[in-house]
Amino acid sequence: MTIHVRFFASLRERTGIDSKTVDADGLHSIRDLWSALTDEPLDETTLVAVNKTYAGPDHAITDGDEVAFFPPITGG
Amino acid sequence: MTIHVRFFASLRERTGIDSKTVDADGLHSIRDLWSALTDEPLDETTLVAVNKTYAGPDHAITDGDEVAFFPPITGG
Amino acid sequence: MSPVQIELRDTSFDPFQELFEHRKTFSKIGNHGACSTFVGTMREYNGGDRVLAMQLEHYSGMTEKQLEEIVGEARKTHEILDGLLLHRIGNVYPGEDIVLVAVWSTHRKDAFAACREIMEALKSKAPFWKKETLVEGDRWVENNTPGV
Amino acid sequence: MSPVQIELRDTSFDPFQELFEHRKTFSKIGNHGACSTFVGTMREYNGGDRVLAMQLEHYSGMTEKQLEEIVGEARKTHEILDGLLLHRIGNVYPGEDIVLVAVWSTHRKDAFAACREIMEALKSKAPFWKKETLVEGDRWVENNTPGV
Repeated sequence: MTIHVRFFASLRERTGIDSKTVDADGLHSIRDLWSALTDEPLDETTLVAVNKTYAGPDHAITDGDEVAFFPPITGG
Repeated sequence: MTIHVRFFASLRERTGIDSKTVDADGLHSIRDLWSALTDEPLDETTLVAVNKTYAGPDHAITDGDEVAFFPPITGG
Repeated sequence: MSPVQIELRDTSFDPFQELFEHRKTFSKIGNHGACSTFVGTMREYNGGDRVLAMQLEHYSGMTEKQLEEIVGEARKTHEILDGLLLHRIGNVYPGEDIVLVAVWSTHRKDAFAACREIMEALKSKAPFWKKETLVEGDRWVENNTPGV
Repeated sequence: MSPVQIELRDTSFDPFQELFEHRKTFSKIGNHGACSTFVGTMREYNGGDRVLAMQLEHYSGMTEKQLEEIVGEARKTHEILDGLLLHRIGNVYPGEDIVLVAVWSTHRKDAFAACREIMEALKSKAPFWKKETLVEGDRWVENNTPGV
């Protein structure tokens, strides 16, 4: 199973990752994916989008998903 | 005592009075002034201004006042 | 002195051109983070009837005074850095703009609230009266549509 | 189809000129009785610090999708006859406009409420991130000021 992962803004700078394709065999949820990428806990202020739609940390990931992690938004 | 009376919009058309200078000796309140001008009762939707400031029907009138009567406003 | 420019206009105006020009007069723009505006435009139909034209009557002197007071009231609870308030008087035709309220503040909360409050107060306190010309004759508009 | 034109812009724009031009495209104006707009502009100071410039990052594809959904959500409860929603991306400088939201409705209640709701939803749901350039370096903006 392949997942395309993206990080934005301060999270991109902190993780040093802009985008990355992850072999996610054995991973089930967003939370699993996060843990496979970093040792940091998944902060509850961190926002998650799966295929450009907001999702929670227990959302199941499926092959080909684009999963994005980002900090609280500050537009407008 | 002289009062300058003005009527606006539908009230002006109904009374046929645009403006009028009234000898108001013996009149005390807006209500008295209204009764001296017309047989109609002073409708509670009718707005009153004394010297361009809103006033109630029991407001006392004094020499030289400009008193205006008008219907509910419909600007904007 | 009030930071809001208030004017009654007896000819048609374009609110967005007015705002574009008005903003050029700002001597300082560093704090103007938010601008909320409202434009009211004459519709072709009212209560199902075609309206050909409208006469906007006002009470010269009192209308201006009330508008100043309405803005002063809004300034008691909201920061207003700058503003523009235009209102038509005289003959107005469908598609023409009747009123423009614009408020600039540091943050959007003040701008939104002040613009809205000024508009609602104007609708209930500033002496203007609309008389519509219909196909079959004239009629006074008796009530405003509710704003809230 | 949504009656609201949504665009991300990587160069500066004048909101009032945009509104002036946008309104010219209306094929029918008879019902457009009310227009509520909001303009957000970059300030020179934030939290007491002088800000020299700002980078506006977004999530291409998702940002546009969220803006469409926000407008769709507002249309569920408010009549929107027409609208314009512009948001800057890239490098922005003090005094430049960041966001424009404009809603046209028959009556002011819908226009005011829809404009406000779209603006608040944009602030919490549309993926944009601001990074400020201060005199002593860069910092990510961590929170928006409250709107209500």
